[in-house]
Amino acid sequence: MDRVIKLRKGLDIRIQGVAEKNLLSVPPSEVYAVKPIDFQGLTPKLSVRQDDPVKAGSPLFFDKYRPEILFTSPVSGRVKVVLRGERRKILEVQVEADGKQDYIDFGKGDPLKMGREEIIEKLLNSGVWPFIRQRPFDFVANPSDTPKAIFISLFDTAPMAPDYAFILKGQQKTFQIGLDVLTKLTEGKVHLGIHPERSDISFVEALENVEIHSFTGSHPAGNVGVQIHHIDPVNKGEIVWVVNPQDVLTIGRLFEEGRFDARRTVVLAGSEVKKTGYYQTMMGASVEPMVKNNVKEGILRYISGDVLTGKKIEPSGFIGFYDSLISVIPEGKYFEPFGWALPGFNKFSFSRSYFSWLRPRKTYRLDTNLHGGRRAFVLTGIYERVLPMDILVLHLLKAIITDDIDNMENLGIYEIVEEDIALCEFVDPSKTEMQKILRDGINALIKELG
Amino acid sequence: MKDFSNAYIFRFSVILIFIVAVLLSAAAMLLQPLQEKNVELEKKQSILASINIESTRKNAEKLYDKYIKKTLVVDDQGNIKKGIDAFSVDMAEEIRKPHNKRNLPVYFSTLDNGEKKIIVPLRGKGLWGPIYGYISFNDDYKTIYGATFNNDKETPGLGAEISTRSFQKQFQKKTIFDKNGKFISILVKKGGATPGSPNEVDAISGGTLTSKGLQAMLQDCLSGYVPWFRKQMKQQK
Amino acid sequence: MKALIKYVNKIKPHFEEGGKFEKFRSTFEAFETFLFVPDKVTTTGSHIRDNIDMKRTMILVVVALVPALLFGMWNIGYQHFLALGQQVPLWPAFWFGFLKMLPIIVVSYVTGLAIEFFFAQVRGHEVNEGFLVTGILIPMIVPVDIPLWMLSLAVAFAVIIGKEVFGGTGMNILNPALTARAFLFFSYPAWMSGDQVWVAGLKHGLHAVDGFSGATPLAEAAAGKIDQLPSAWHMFMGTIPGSIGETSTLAILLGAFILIYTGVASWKTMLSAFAGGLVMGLILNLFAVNAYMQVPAWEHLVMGGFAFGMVFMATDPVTSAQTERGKWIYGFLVGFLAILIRVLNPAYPEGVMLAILLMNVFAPLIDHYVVEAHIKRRLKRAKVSVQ
Amino acid sequence: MDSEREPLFSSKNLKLLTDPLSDNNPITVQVLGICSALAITVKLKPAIVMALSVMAVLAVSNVVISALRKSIPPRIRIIVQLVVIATMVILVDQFLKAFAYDISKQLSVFVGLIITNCILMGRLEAFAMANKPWPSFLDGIGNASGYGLILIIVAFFRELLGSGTLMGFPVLEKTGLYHMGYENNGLMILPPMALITIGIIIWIQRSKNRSLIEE
Repeated sequence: MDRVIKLRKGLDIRIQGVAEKNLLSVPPSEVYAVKPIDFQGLTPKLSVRQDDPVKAGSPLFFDKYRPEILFTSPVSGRVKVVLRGERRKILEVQVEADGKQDYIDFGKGDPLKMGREEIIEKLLNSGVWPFIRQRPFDFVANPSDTPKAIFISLFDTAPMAPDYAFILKGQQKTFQIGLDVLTKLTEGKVHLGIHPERSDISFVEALENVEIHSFTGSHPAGNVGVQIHHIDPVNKGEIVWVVNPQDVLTIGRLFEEGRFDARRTVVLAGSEVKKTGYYQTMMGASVEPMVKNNVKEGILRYISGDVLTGKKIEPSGFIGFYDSLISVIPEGKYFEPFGWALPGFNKFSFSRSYFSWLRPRKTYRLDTNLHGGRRAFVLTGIYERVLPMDILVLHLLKAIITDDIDNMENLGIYEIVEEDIALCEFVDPSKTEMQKILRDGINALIKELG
Repeated sequence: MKDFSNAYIFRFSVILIFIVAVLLSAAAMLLQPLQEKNVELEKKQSILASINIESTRKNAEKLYDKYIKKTLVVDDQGNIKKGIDAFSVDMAEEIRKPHNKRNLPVYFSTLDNGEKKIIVPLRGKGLWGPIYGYISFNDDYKTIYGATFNNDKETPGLGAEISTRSFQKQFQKKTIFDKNGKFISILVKKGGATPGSPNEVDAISGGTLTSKGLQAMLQDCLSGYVPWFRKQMKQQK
Repeated sequence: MKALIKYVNKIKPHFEEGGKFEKFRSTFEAFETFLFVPDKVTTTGSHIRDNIDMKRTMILVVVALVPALLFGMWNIGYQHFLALGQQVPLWPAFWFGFLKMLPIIVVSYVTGLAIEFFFAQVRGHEVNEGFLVTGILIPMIVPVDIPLWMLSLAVAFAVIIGKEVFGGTGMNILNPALTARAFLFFSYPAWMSGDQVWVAGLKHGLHAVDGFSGATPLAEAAAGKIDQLPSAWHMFMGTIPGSIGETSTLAILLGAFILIYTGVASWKTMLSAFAGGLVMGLILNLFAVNAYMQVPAWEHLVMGGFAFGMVFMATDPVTSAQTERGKWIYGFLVGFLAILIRVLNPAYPEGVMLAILLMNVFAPLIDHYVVEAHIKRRLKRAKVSVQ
Repeated sequence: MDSEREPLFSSKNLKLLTDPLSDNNPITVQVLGICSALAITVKLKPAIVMALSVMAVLAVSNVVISALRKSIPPRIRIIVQLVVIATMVILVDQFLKAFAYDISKQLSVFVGLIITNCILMGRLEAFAMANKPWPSFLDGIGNASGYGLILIIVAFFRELLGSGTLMGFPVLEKTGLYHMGYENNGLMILPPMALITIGIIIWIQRSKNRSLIEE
C-alpha cells in the first residue's frame, strides 16, 4: 500500500444507466447454460447427452486437448438441450433446474494444510478450475504450469461495471480462503489491485498472504492486464494467472463447503433498464427473470458483460461464465442526416470534435450505432492515449494484419487481450475491428508456435 | 568448362588488347578531323548568330568565311596581342585568369550592306552551370547590334530563357556606355527595365539568379575590352 | 429529410451485392454517408463507438482552414486594389477575392473527387474522406492567377501519382496537396514564382502603380533586399502577397488552435516544427555572412508558408511520423530544413514545401528507429525481470 | 542457306526477338538500365539514337562474345566481356561525335555509360556465353529493342508534353493549343518525371498482365 500507481491515460465513458447500489432478489431461473464460446481457444467435448440427469458439480463437457479440465453444471436437473451452431460447433449446454439443488460433495478442506496437487485436483474435479485464466492469451489456465504470479483486480473501471467493494462486503472469510488456495498455486506472489477511492480499504487491509497495489486513474485502470503491466509484466515464455474477485469467492466456498456453489451477484445496468441494481442470482442463469417487464420500449441490445467487451445475448439468453454484469442499451439502427457535420452538443466523444466538451459532467444514452464507415488507419497517436501501457497499439495491429509474427512478439502481443484495447476500438475514427484483429493475431501466433 | 593454361590466358589477352588498340586508334585517327570540325562549326554558328545571321551546320563554314573578315586578340590595356589565333582562344580558360593576363579575342565582320560589326565572346556562371555567348557591336564601339547566349544547365522555363531569341533581341540597340561616356555595361533589371533606358534590359521573371549571372558575365567580359574600344573610338574621331 | 431517407433505402438494394448497380456500390456508399450517418450498428468488439469518424475528423480540418481561407479571399482583393493604388472597404475586397477563389476551389474538388470515385469504383473500396481536406488545401497553396487547367492537372497528378499508385489514402508517402504544389512548381515555374503571380491581375497585364512590386517577402529576402521586407506585424497579420491561404500567421494560428484543441492534429509535430525553424534561424544568425542570414530567427516563422506548412501540412497523420516520439523528431527536422533550404538555397525561395516532402520520405525511417528503440526497451525489461 | 539447319527465324528464334519487348522487358520487368533512361529521354531524337547505339553495341558484342565463347578463358571472361563492350561503346561514341554532333552533345556522358548498363553485361554473361552467334545476335537485337521501346515511349511523352515538339517538330504549336492558354510542362523535362513515366508504364503493364505480379 506504500506506492500508488497513477495512470493518466484512459477514459471513463460517461454512459447513462449505472446501476444503483441496492441488492435485489429475482425469481430463480428455470434454465441455466454453460457456454463453451465463453472460453478462448477451447475445443469442447461433451460428457453428457440430452435428458441426462445432472447434479450441481456434474461435468457437462471437457477440453478435448486437456481432458482433466472439466466444465460442470451450476444446478441439479436435466440436460435440456445442446445448442449447436455452424459446423456443429457447440454453443450452449442448457440444463433445466429441478429446483432441489443437489450438490456433488467434493469434501471440505483447509487449503493451507493441503498440498498443491491435492488442491489442483479438487479445483479440476469440481469445475472451478476454469475460473483461473492465464495471461498471455486469456486461456483457461493449464494445470501443469506454475505461474510466476497470480493477479486479481479488485475493482472494475469498465462502463457501468459492478462495484466489488459492495458485492464482497461481509464475505471476507470466504475471500481469504480463496486467496489461500491461490497462494498455493504459484511460486510467486498473489497480487491484488485496488483503487483507493473505489475499494473498501478495511476489507483489504485485513487480508493476508497477498500483495496489495493501489491504482488511480480512468478505465482501463481496473483491467488486470494493465495492472500486470505495471507490477510484473509478462514477457515471452512467461505465464501469470488471473482470477475475477467474485470467482475467488467461488473457489473459497468450494473449500469451505465442499461443493461447487455457483451463486453470484450480477449487476443489471444500462440506460434502458427500469430498475437497475445488484441481483442475487447464479452463474449461467437466464437473464429473462431479471429483464422481463424491467426494460424500456424500443429495439434493445442485451450484453453479457460490459458494453466494450461483452457478448451480445438474446433477452432470454444466459449470463456468461466470467460475467458479473448485464448491460442493456438501445440499438442504433437509425439514419442521422448530416450527422457528421452538426455541432453535436449531445454526442459523446473522447476527442473534442463535438461541442459536447462544453458539459464535462453530462452523461449520455449511448447506443450501438457505428457512427461512420470503416476506413483505413489514418489518425495516429489517439490509441495510445487511452491505453496506459507501454505498447504501440497501431504498430502492433499493423504487425498482426501483415502476419509479422516476430513483430507481434516484439511489440507486446503477450501483454494484451481484447479488453485492453477495447477503448482503442471505441475511440477509433476509422472504426476498425481491433478486438477481432487482436484475437486473430493471437490465433495466428499460437498456430505458428505449434 | 575447359581448363586454360596461364600462358594461354596471357596470349589471349595480348591478342585481344592488340586488336582493340588497333581498332580504336584507327577510329580515332579517321574520325578526329570530323569531330574537331563539328566543334569548330558550332562555334562559328554561334558567332554568326550574334550578328543575327541564322546558319545551319552545312552552310556555317561558308557564311563564316563570307562575313568574318578579320580576327585579332587584345589585352585589357587596349593593346593588340600578336601571334595568337583569336578563334582558338578558349574562353573557359581565359575567365579563370586575372584580367591583365587574359587573351581577349575580337572578330570583325562586314555585312552584306557594308556595315562593319565587332564581335566579342562572353562566358560566365549562371545558377547551375556555365553560360556563354557572343555579343556584337556597331562600329561605334558602344551600340549593341546583336547577342546570343547559351547555357547547359539552367532551369527550363526560367533561367534557360536566356537562350531564346526574344530575350536576346532586347539587347539590340542598347549601349554599354552612358551619356558621359562612362562604361556601365548592360543592367539586367528585375521587375523590368526603365522604359527608354539605353543600358537596361528586362530580367527573366522567376529567373533572377540566372539574370544576375548574365549581368555579371557582361560586366566581367566587356570591361576588359573597354580600353581597346576607347582607343578605336578615338581613332575614328 | 424523411422522404430522402426513404428514397435512399428504396434504391439501396440495387447497389448491394447482387443488385443491378452493384458496380457502383462505393459511389452509393459515399453519397449515403455524406447525407446521413448510416444505420450501421456494431457487430463485433465494442458495442458502443465514439461519435467521431473520418468524415468528422476531416471536416474539422476544413473548419480549421476557414479563418485562413476567409482571410485569403479578402487579401486577394486587398492586394489587387493596392496594386491599382486604391483603398477599398472590407466587403468589395472580399467579394473580389471570393469570386477569384470560387472557381479554383470548384475545379480542385471536382477533379479530385472524380478521380477518387473512379478509383474507389475500380478497386471496390469506399471513397475516402481524405480529399475533403486535400481539395481545399490545394487552392490555398497556389497563386491566385493560376490557370484552372493547370490546377486541374496538378490535382489529377497528386491524386493518381501521389496517392492511388501507392494504394490509396492511408498508404501514400507524400502529402497529396504538396505533391500538387510541387508538380505545379516544377512544371510551370513561370506561374509559381517571380513577382507577378502573387497578386490577382498582374500576370494578365495589369499595370501596378509605382512602388508596388508584388514580390513576396521571401522573394525580397532572397534577392537580398532585406530592408524592403514588410514589417513583422504585417507579415503576422498577413496583408502581404503570397499563396492564397498562407499569408496570415494569425489566421493560421487560429486554425492551429482548433486542430490542437479537438485533437485532430498533433501539437507535438507543430511545436517541434516551430522549434526546429527557430533553432535553424538562430544558427544562421550566429554564422550570418549576408543580410538574409541576419533576419531574426523568429521573423522566419511569420514569413512565407512556414506557419501554414507546419500547421496544416506537416501534421498530416498519414505522411508524418506515426509514433509519438517520431513526431518530435520529424517536426523538428521539417522546421529545421525548411529554414535551411529557404535561406541557403538560391533557387527555391520557399523551402517549406521541399522540406516537408523530403521529411515525408524519411518519416517511415524515423518511425522504424523509434519502434526499434521501443522493442529494445521491452526486451531489456524482460532480462531485468528474469534476475 | 543449308536446309537441314534450323530456319533463321524459327519460332524459338523469333521469341528471342519479341519476348524482351513486353513480357521480359529489360527496363519494366527486369528493372535494368533505368539510369540512362532518366537522362536521355527528354527528347525523342537522342532517345532513338541511344536506342540504336545500345542495339549496335549489344548485337555486335553478343556476336563477338558468342563467336569467341569457346576460346575465352573463364577466369577472365568478365574482363573480356567488358573490353568488348567498352571498345564498341568508344567506337559508337566516336562515330556519333563525328557524324551526329548535336545529338552526341545531348547524350554527353551517357553514351560512355552504356558500358555500365547492366543489360549488356547481363546478356553477354547469360546468353552469348552459352549460345551460337545467330541466336545471340537476335537476343541482342531483341533486348536492345525492348530497352529502346521503353526509351522511345518515355521520350515521346516527355518531349510532347515537356517541349511541345516531336523530333524537334513543333506539333503542339500547329494545333493551336497555346492560344488556348496551354503551356509546356517543365516537370516533364526534369529527371524524376522519367522515373514516374516508367512507373506508370510498369503500372499499366502489370495491371494488364497479372502474371508479372510476383507473390
